[in-house]
Amino acid sequence: MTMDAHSRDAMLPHRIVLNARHLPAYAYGPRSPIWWGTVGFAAAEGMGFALAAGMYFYLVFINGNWPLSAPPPDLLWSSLFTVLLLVSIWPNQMAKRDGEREDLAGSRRDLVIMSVIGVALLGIRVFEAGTLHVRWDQNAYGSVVWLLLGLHTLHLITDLGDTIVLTVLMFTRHGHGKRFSDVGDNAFYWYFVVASWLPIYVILYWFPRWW
Amino acid sequence: MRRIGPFLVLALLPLGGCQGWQSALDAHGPAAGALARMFWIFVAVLATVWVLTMIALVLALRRRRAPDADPLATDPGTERRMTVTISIAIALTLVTVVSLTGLSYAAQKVLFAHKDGGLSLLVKGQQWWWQVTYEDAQPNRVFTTANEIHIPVGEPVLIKLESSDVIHSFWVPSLTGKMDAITGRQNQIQIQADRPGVYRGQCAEYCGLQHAHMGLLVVAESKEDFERWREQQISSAIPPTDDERQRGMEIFMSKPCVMCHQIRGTDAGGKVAPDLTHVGSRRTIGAGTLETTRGNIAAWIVDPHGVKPGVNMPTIQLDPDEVQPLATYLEGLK
Amino acid sequence: MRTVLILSLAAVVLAACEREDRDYRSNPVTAETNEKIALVPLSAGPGGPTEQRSGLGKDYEENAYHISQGQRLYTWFNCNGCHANGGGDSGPALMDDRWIYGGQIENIVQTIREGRPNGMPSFRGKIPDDQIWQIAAYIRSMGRNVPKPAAPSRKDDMSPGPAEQRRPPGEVIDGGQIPPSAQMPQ
Amino acid sequence: MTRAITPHDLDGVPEISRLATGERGGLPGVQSEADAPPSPDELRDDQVDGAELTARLAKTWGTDRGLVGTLSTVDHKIIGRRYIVTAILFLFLGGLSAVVMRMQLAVPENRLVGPDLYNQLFTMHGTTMMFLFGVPIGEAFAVYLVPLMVGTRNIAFPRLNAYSYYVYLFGGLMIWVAFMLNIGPDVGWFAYVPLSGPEFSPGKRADFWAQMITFTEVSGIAVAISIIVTVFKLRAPGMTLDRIPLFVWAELINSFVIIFALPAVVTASATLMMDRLVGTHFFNPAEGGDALLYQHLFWFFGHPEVYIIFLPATGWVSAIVVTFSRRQAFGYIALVLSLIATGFLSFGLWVHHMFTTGLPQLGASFFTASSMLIAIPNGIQIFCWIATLWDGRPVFRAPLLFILGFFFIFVAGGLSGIMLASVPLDTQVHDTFFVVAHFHYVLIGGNVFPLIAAVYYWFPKFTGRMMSERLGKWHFWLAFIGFNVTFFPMHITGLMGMPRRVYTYLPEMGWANLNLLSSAGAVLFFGSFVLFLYNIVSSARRGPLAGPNPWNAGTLEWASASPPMPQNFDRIPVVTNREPLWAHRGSLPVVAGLSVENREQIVSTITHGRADLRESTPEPSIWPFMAAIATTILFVGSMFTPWALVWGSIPLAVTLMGWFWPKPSTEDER
Repeated sequence: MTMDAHSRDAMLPHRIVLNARHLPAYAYGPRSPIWWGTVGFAAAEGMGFALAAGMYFYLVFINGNWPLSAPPPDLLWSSLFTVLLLVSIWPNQMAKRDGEREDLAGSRRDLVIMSVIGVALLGIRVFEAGTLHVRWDQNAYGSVVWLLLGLHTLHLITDLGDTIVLTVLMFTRHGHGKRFSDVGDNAFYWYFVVASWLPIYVILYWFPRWW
Repeated sequence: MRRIGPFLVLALLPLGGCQGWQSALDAHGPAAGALARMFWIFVAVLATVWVLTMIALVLALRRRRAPDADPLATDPGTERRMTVTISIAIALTLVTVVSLTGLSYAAQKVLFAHKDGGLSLLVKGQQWWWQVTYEDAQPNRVFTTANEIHIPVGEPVLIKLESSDVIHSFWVPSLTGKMDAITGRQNQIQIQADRPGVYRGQCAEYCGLQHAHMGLLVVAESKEDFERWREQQISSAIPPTDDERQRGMEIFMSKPCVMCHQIRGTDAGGKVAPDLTHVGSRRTIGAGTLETTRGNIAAWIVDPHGVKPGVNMPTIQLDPDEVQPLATYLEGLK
Repeated sequence: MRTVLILSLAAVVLAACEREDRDYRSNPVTAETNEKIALVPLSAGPGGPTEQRSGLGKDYEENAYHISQGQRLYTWFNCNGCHANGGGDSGPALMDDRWIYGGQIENIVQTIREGRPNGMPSFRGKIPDDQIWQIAAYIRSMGRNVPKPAAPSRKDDMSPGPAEQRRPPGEVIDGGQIPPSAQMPQ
Repeated sequence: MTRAITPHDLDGVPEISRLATGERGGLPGVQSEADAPPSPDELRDDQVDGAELTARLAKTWGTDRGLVGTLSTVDHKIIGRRYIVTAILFLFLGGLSAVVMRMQLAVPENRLVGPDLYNQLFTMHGTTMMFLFGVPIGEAFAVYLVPLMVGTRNIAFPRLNAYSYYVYLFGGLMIWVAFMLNIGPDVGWFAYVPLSGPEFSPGKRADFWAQMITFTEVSGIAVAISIIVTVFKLRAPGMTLDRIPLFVWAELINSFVIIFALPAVVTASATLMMDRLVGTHFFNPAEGGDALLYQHLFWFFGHPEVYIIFLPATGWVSAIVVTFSRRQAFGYIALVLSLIATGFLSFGLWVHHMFTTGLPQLGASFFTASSMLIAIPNGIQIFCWIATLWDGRPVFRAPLLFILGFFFIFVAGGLSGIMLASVPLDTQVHDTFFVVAHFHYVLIGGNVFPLIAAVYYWFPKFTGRMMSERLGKWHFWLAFIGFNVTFFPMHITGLMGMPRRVYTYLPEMGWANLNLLSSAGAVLFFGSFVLFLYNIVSSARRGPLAGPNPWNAGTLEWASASPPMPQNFDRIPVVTNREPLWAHRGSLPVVAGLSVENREQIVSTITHGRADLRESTPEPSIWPFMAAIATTILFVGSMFTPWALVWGSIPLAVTLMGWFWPKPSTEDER
């Protein structure tokens, strides 16, 4: 085998062709690696939601009659949940905007509002779970209803935890610089929580009424 | 080519090596015959593709480019020739694949075409044996047996597959391909034998401890033989005539055997294990594991877990002098 | 410190081994076990002394495989004909804490083997001894008197309620009432 | 190091060009901290050079000694090395279990191991090879090599990457410890319900299997995301999409397949555990569930899984074929498009694992067509590689030998796969030893042979020493003959009616001779791995020194030292060609201006690879390790009680907070 002596024994000398000294230290949205990481996790989790929804319709198809020996779940709490979730888009958008403007006071206010909304949603979710009229161990319908609801609740809790930690951070001396980019990414993930709920809401609460 | 030599020798092995009573290539039914023919067509086509690819590889390795050539330099003429060659190869691959798909689809239509008439059986997979029920319009002509299916030659027989526990798969390679017996579902498959003979089958979906010993036999016989067999199976067990068998029957009735096994015409009415009404007429015991002889029956009763570890048949406490009459009695249940 | 660690690890190891063993070839296969404790009077009342045990009971009631086999046999031998899914019917309930003839596994084995007045037949000679132990172990699991990891999960069947594994751990109170349906003269 | 430039050489070097965006970090009209000029006190790599630069960067990017330092490391090379070593150890464990199985099957009615142990053995073999070796090995190589090949200093989310490794390690250890304690799963590597369900798998065996899935898939998805973001955002300036090395393309597509396939198996295993633990009825037909639903979920993952195992191998093959042909890859675009097509098509084939379940016939034949169609992109790849060899000047060293073994075996396996794609033929060979033979031809041919080639190829980079070529040739012939003697006869045993997963067979079945032959081959094959191990260990100690680029290859990892320094490159390279080291033989164009004292790396744009940001990447931290322990506690606990999800989340939350909490002086993320 022919091998160039210099390439085996020594590293190539450098020739500088670009100056990176004045590149910015961070940026927002798709320019930031974290944003892409969030998209990646949202894609994997979205796939999980899609598969759970797929299971739901597969079971509908297998069984024919639906829901199995239980009335459809009540609309009150779930609709309240949905409305509040939709309303939360507004403060969430504010948080994203204030984060991008690097407005500390604004970001703090928005994050506190988002934390409170998250806690309220979690509270409503508890009541919602009480009005399903079916237990997970009653039949396959109950199992898949609880699976979808549980899966979404898991994401709600995760993002709420993230929001609360970020809120606390913004009230400490760490509330500057790249943290603002994190506010934007947190807001972005919240959109995923909202967007994933809407089809689940329709599937769990309206589909059995139409079927 | 040096590398290919031993491989070719090995490749010739199957031509002579596939005779056997559970072989997919030793076809004895129309479906298995069609499948075997199709298999050989696929082998011929695909082996050609493989050989051509390897020839191309060997030729590629023998070519030499100039020793000092720049690895980044490419010759437009060579590039174009290679592009054209590869395009042709891909087009040929596509044609091959499409024709094989068409062939497969045609065979599928024939294979799964439902033929009317004939016998209808309910075969239920259980851990680790097969319960076989011969259906009939007259309820008193319905009977149940285990692990051995008799069919008349030349007639399609419908098999309805169910499972009472986990998923099993019904597979008698000499007659046709396999079909799963799935919990909570019923699948159907038709088998047909061209020639009289005994064809072995085996569970082909992993089903727990004794998946390896879950065999069954399909006995294809002439219409007359089959009808004779059926009449005999419908009848109740023949009461024992001699003393030893009488004693064997008494032992059977006084032991745990009756909790699980049924012998029609006696008090034994258990429904969870194979029906033993005509166990002596079956060629094997333990779901195709042992040949039905008096000695094997005795061995099986004395220590079932020695033969089929983990089987649901328990070890039963018997006095040494009880084994012989019991085995004799069971063997006599023709 | 290290010794403690190794010992506790070894304990975990052994416990796990026993719980998951698939001891399908019963041992001993020839001799019927004679548990001293099992010899309680064949009439209602508290069970006998519980000191003298061979330890065989533990092998069964802490082993997931045996309990699961017992669960199958319970249906196969039609125990549910009288005792339903443990809630009781013409026979007494098996999932509550009341045990007319004692609720230790040895008592239950004897009850199955010898039978009891007012309807419980004797299965001596009808069910091999190791299977009786398996059934008794399963019956112990109905009131969750066995370790949780060994208790059965739900069956692939119509669901009568939470499986044995999900029931709260039970107690055993000796003595209890024979259900009226079982009190007719036999 | 040759001194080529002097300090302050930056004068006159462009800041904005086709290589950089020159956009501000903050939004228009916003005074952003992102655009603050770098501190003048901070030493930058245009101010020092040569050995001093190397030493200073090594200190900044290095890993501390001691236990805490070892467990805190976020260096992708150290984590990648652990990943590779662990995956190969699992390969040996899986291989050992296979040898025991082959010994049991050597003669009919053998009593070496009983059915209970045998069932655990084949389950452990399949599970280990698929989940603890097959998926991780591709990602492990990516973790080590992708940052080097795209010319950056660390993987995108180094802490997440470290966490993923520990989660994978703990998951693998958990199931092997369980197996040693006789709680090994005995339900097969796809664990079909109802056999694996609550009624027919008493105890915790199946739960260990299902939870092992959760471990490996959480880690698999996290690594896949790290790799995708590394390829998208951390490429060296100038590395446009069409200059990405084929290996990196393969790992990128592979990561996408992982992200969309693994959730299916997690859903399957999670619902299985729910059925077993909290009494749900997903798979209980009596309460409206369905046993086939599980199979659909599993195989929706399970078929892409085959490509998750194969795609990284195509990367290895491409890299080695190019280097040892002394010619750039023929049909780069075609190869990349084939990878993408394979990735997409892999999601449309899953039903061909279920042809015997009685599905509607028309639907089944659709899957016949799609399964056969995947031969096209794979064919394109094979033909392009052969063309590269044709027009090149092949150098027959151990890596290339194993690649030739790959062609021989994998093409045969792929073609027997065409038989399995046909519904009628599949009814005869499904679940027999024919299938066992087929998928070992595909998986060992398609993954293990390229893997061994890759080890021989990159070993000098990993260790700085060459592997023994003589042993390598012995190794190859032993492996090649051992493999074919083991697996070729299985085609025939399968056609003769031998189902898979039987712990023994009757003497009168006539399978004894072929099985004995297979068993003998298995010993030979395993022996080749022992030789491999010996070669690795002895070469790592005494092998001849390699130098940075022993094979005279063209991609960027060979521009770093062997083994690479913690910072990978003293300055980030600038890429102008697909094979940068072949294009720049005299000197390497680089970027300057990054900090020497802080962990800065260049973030670039997705398509054009223009330098966009100089973002700092996380320092070492013990918290990912702690979080992995907390995760393990949560996962293991939740096999026994659902409440573990509640109490187990507390330590997990604490460790995650420790992980994400910024240090006073630096900015850390993920």
